[in-house]
Amino acid sequence: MAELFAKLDQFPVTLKAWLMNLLQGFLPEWTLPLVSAAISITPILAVFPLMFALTTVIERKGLGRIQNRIGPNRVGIPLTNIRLFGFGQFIADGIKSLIKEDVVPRAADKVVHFLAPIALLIPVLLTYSVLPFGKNMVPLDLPQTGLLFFFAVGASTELSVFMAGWSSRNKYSLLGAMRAVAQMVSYEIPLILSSLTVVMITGTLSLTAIVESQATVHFGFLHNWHLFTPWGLVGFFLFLTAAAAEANRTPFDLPEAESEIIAGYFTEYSGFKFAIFFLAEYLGLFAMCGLGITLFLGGWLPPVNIAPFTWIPSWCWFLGKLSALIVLFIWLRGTLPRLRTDQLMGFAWKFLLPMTLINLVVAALWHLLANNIPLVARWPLGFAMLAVPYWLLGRSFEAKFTKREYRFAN
Amino acid sequence: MDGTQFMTFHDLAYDAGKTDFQRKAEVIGVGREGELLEVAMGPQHPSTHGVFRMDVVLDGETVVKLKPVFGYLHRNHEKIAENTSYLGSMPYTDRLDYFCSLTNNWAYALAVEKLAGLQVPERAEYIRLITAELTRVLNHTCLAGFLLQDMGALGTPLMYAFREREKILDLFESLTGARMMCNYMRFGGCRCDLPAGWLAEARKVVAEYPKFLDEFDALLSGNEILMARTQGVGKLSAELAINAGITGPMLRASGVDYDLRKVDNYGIYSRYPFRVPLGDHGDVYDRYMIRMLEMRESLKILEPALKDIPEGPVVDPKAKLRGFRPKPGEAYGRIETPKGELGFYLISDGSPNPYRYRVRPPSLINLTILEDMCLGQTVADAVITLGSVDIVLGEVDR
Amino acid sequence: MDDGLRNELSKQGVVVVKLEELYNWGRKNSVWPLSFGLACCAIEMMAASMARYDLARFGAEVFRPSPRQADLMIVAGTVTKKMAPQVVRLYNQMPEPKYVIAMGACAISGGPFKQGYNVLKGIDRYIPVDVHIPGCPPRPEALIHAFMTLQRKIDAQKLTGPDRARHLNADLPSEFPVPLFGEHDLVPSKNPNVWRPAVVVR
Amino acid sequence: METLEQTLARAAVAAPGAQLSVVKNDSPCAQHSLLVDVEHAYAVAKFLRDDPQLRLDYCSNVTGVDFLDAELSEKVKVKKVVDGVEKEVEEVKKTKRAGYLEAVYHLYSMALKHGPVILRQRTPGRADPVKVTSLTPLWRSCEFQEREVFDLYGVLFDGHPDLRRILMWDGFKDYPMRKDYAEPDDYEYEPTPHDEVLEKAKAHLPKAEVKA
Amino acid sequence: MPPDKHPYLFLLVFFVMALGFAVGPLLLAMLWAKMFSPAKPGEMKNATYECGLESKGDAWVAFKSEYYLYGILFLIFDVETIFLLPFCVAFTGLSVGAVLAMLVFVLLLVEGLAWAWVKGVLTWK
Amino acid sequence: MLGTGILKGMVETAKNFAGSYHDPERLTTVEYPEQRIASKENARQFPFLVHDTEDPMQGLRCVACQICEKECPPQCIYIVKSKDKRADYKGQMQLYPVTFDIDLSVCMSCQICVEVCPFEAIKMDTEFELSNTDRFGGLLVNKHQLAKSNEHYRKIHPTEAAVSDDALAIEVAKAKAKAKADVEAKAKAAADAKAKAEAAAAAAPVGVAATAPVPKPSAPAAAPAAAPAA
Repeated sequence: MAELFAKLDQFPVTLKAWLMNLLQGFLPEWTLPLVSAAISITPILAVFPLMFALTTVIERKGLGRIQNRIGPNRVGIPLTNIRLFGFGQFIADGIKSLIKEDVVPRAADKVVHFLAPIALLIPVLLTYSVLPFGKNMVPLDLPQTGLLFFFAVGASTELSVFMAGWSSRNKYSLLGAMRAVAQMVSYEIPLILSSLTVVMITGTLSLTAIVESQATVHFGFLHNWHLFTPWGLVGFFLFLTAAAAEANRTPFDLPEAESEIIAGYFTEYSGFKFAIFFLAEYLGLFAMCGLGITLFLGGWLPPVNIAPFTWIPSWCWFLGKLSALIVLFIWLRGTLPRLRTDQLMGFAWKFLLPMTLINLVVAALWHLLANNIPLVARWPLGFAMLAVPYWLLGRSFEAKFTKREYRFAN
Repeated sequence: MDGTQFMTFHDLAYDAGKTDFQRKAEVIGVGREGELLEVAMGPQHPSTHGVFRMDVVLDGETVVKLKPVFGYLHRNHEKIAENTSYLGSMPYTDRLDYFCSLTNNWAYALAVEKLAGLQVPERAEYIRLITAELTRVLNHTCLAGFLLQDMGALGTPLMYAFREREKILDLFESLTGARMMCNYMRFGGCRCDLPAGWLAEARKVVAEYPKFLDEFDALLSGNEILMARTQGVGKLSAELAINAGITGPMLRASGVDYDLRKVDNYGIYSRYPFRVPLGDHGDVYDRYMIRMLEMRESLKILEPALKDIPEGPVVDPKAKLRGFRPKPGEAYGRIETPKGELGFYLISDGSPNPYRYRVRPPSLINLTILEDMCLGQTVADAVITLGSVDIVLGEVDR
Repeated sequence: MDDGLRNELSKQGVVVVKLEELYNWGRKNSVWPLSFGLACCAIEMMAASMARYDLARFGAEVFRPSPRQADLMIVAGTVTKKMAPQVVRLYNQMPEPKYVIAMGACAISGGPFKQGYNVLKGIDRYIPVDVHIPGCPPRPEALIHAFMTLQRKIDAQKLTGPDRARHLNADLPSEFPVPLFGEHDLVPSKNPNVWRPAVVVR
Repeated sequence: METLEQTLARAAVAAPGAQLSVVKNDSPCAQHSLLVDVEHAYAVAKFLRDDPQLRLDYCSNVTGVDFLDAELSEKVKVKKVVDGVEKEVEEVKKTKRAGYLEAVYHLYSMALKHGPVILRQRTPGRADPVKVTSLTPLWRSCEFQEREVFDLYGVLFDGHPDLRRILMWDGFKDYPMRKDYAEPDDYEYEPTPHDEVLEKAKAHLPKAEVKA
Repeated sequence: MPPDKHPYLFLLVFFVMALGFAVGPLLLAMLWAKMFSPAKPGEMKNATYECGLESKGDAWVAFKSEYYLYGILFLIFDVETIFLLPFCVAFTGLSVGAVLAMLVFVLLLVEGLAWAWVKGVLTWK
Repeated sequence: MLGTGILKGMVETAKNFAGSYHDPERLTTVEYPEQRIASKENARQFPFLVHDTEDPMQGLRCVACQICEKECPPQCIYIVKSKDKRADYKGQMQLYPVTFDIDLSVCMSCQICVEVCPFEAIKMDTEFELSNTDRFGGLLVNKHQLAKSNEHYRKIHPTEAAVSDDALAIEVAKAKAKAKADVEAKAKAAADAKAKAEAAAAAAPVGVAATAPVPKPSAPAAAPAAAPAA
């Protein structure tokens, strides 16, 4: 039984090996690495854009449910009356974007305007190359630089966003670009610092190794996810916050703040270029979530080392956790208003950054005191060390606003 | 209150030929022309609440100059009213502030009743009070939704607000026949009596409304982002508010106790004890909270009023529907609509059409100090400050 | 013409028809309106996208604030003369294919306010309108009904041939002149190439 | 609150030289108003605002009114010697009244919660220059409303900080709320023409097809 | 899936495929436009969008100095995080002394932050 | 503590999300083309003309008095009076509209035409699915399109229709009573005349039967058939 599940788990790997064996016969030697790479990449290019497509529908439906309505439910399989609960919506949207006229403003810098969406999508896709989607399933394992590669490539999206905003030569686009750059630059640091805690504990930048380091088992059943430590728990939420800001998600969606600056940096984009922005934004979010899962949520590991959980294929665990995080972001989007620029920056520099630094210290202590203090004591201690600064920093924010009492005239 | 504040304004206006906000703008923007961004926000903008335009000059994100531009919805209401009968203008008043057609109706009916000396039967007074308070609740609910929408909450508060709005609109529709453009009040009463079962339905809606308010409070009133976004933003001092003729919740958020329901005692408001919430800071948060509190007070009026309503005729039998010609003279009638003081100034020359028909629009006048409130703040603040003023363009431009 | 060619053509014909159907299906099921409200009708337009009526069921709740990403312009409310140039410009800035719904009496004809000096007597004086909804304001259901009327209209459009849809014909304009502010009225007060009113005989 | 006559008397003291009169209002609500000449309007208004008994700190409403040239007919009782006997005879006395534009201010007090005191300014005629004094420096609330009166009636407000068109576009030449305004004729398609305005539409009907 | 022997080759292949993935639909859209739906550029359609008005003034203005300040701050912190990276990787094997040395470094970082905070640089104007 | 307000809000949205699956209060959508919200009894959209007979044009209550045309604030009604007259529901000879057009593209649904109509002839319909791709052809409706039966009126506005029917019934009853009174008066007059004649005849016994012709009451039109007995 367990073997069957293990086979199911490793199905993609065996499939690839089988394909490679098949092709080895009649392909020249030098093409084999290329083919191997292509075979690894194709699933990424198939699964995640499809996931994006489904997410747009799920998001719209989910927001609908949050808002007491049904959401898209009439558009199903093309040219039929099969409604499929509205899950064909993205096909219609895709066709529509493809056939839409492409308008480039006369005043725009046409080359940059054209390049921006492409330059945004490529690095976002490249970040997927280091994410371990399952056991033995990492397209490109960079043992020395995995995490660094992710951040290095991921950071270039800022440039693309700026390219889009600047090249449009539209005032709203420019405002959006300014906001995007300031925001993404500010949240880059908490993002990196919060993930550094994990690096510190595991001592590696390889994402595969990080996942594997969480495979050790506590109490005989509980996997040693980093989430289950105080620094991991706090680090995860710090990471998520910064990731939301990096991916321009509510409440940090200032660069495209509809109610203020129309559509922000992609105001002047139409047709499929606009769709690419959407795609890249969501793929960026998925990649961020994927990284968060890898770092804190045990990657493709099940939470507990008990039979029915371990039977589920590893990549399902990964995709499942990813979906859960996406749902969280949709939920947030349905609830929260947006921050203001100065508050956003203040939050990054005055709250997230100190917290990540403290978290780093706590993680260091956690490791250094591992042999001296038992887990039962280390946990509350670590947690207290984080809760107190959280409370203090939070209070400095809350000092600016209070719930008010109102007087009444009769 | 002394006049010093206004003298400075006066001095600036006369002596330097500049208003103080112009001067302030110049101080901020001096010598930085290359960095300033002139943006037209509107007429098509998601959060100008219609076809309103703000010509903004930005230094980075900071507003250094803001000029409101009106007239994109100037529908010549006053001119049309001067060419039509007194009754014919009634449906047009619906379209002034299209959220609050019933209070508009009331204000107009009140002005005409003053002009012609008509009496309103008891039952009609009750119906007017009930519909007006329902309108107030409706308007404030929607405003809160829109304000949050401006703040970037993706539709959810607005959807909840509109969910409740539909309940009240159902009441309006079963009473008046239309969802928005009720055209219900008549000179000397109301057009028709309450349909069977209406009161029970209304009581149900009123009884369930606090549940929604609690939900809304839980969803947002204590939300840190909301508080951070709104507190200290778009501040308005009481002195300036009075001098600029600000009325309604916006004035009370600045701490001035002036509610026409108490001051003028029109209708039968004096029979119901309700409180007027007052703010101390005059910022966006106060304006939002004052409206939330006013809704609860309105419910306190509605509950007993729906019980007390007497039987009787709903319209003064002497009132004429057609061929209504008031004696020459003039009258100014005003009521407290959800947005502030809505007044109608009518001059009659004895003909079937009013000689002069003037609407005193609260929204327009509440916009007078928009620039003062927005200067030095960010675009995002300007947007929510505008949102907190609660304008409806149909009334601003008429 | 031999049979093989005919077969070939009919095959291609089949392909073209299928493509057309798919094209129309995609367009009609992903109509994103421009978030653009003028007056009272805009509130009912919003209400149509809110919980009770939920335009989202048709995939049309994505109100885009930028005309570049919008397919449908719902002219919801009174178009004043001061606003008309802006409306036309917004329409011009939308990429093809684009549709216009004139919602409510004012947008169709000036409605109750048509006797006003500043009110345009119908937006169809300057831009072509696909669907008209009477009412003041129309109920949200009426807007949904109009939306379905528009979908039917899209479905019937041809991809090729002389009677193909306006936006597919290179000879037909995609933007229309914006009227100028004159001393007494808009100049010109109508676009005779767009607006051909029916002959009224009284 | 004191009567309008008392207010007038005190205002006349506070603003020496001001020509003040009370305009009666015959409607049942009896809101009489205070007519002030243009030169002294500012001083009188300032008195009304700052006077501790009045404290009209809130200017609610500013209205422009247009009165065309008119022939007023008034029934006057005249003593006449008819057939050698002195009798009171009713005569219709006709007077020509030159048209004028009016700015009406409705003043209230938020501090003392009373009002309204209605203040009127009249221009001498309807032709240029139609100037009155702006009260915006006293009450900010007049700012947009006076602009509106300027826009729609063409009344110039002396001392207004920013007198531009507000509702109509800048190049617009007419004053549409004036009673003699002729609106642009764009009634090409009117399927339901019947009143005098819409009769214009008939001018656009195809000539040959107009049936008698 | 064993790690590829040629990481950069892999990235190159990925880059090319990603490029194809991004450009492919754009080309398809262009092809469609060419075959059926002619592009109709126009004076107004290709004008800059500004809420339905004609755009006045240039959108390319100089950025506010605050943006550069944040840029500089970011640079400093980013460089310092780069320094932190090798430390973190090696952390588990480091002696207490090395950790303390690094702590000093982090403290310097914190001091920089505190200085910027006190100076009010972090308050966005 | 920072974040509690946000958490509260998220609980609230989660409640609504979960509620949308079981609580009708939290899923208020009415899927329009398939489901419909029940029309309110007072609801109004556009006017229609009431007719009472099988043939809509014959039974129109409208007598072309043009009051609605005059009072209509946006002036969207256009009426041309007939040259001849025909009997209305009370049996009085009345004009009728040769043309009765309403421009739906102008109508503001204000109901003033209904209020001012002294003949219960124009009422508000509840039909709203009128969106049309053809402005000029589709939205100008003539009397043939406007005419709807009284049954339709009773169906959409039962209470109002009952009041209206009562009013009409009273009118008709009055008319009948008047007609009857007329007939009786005439009959009485005739009887008187007869009596006189008889007296005269008795006085002068000439065998002349002075038969005064009894006038037949003009039969009320078919309209009252629609009016229920009050």
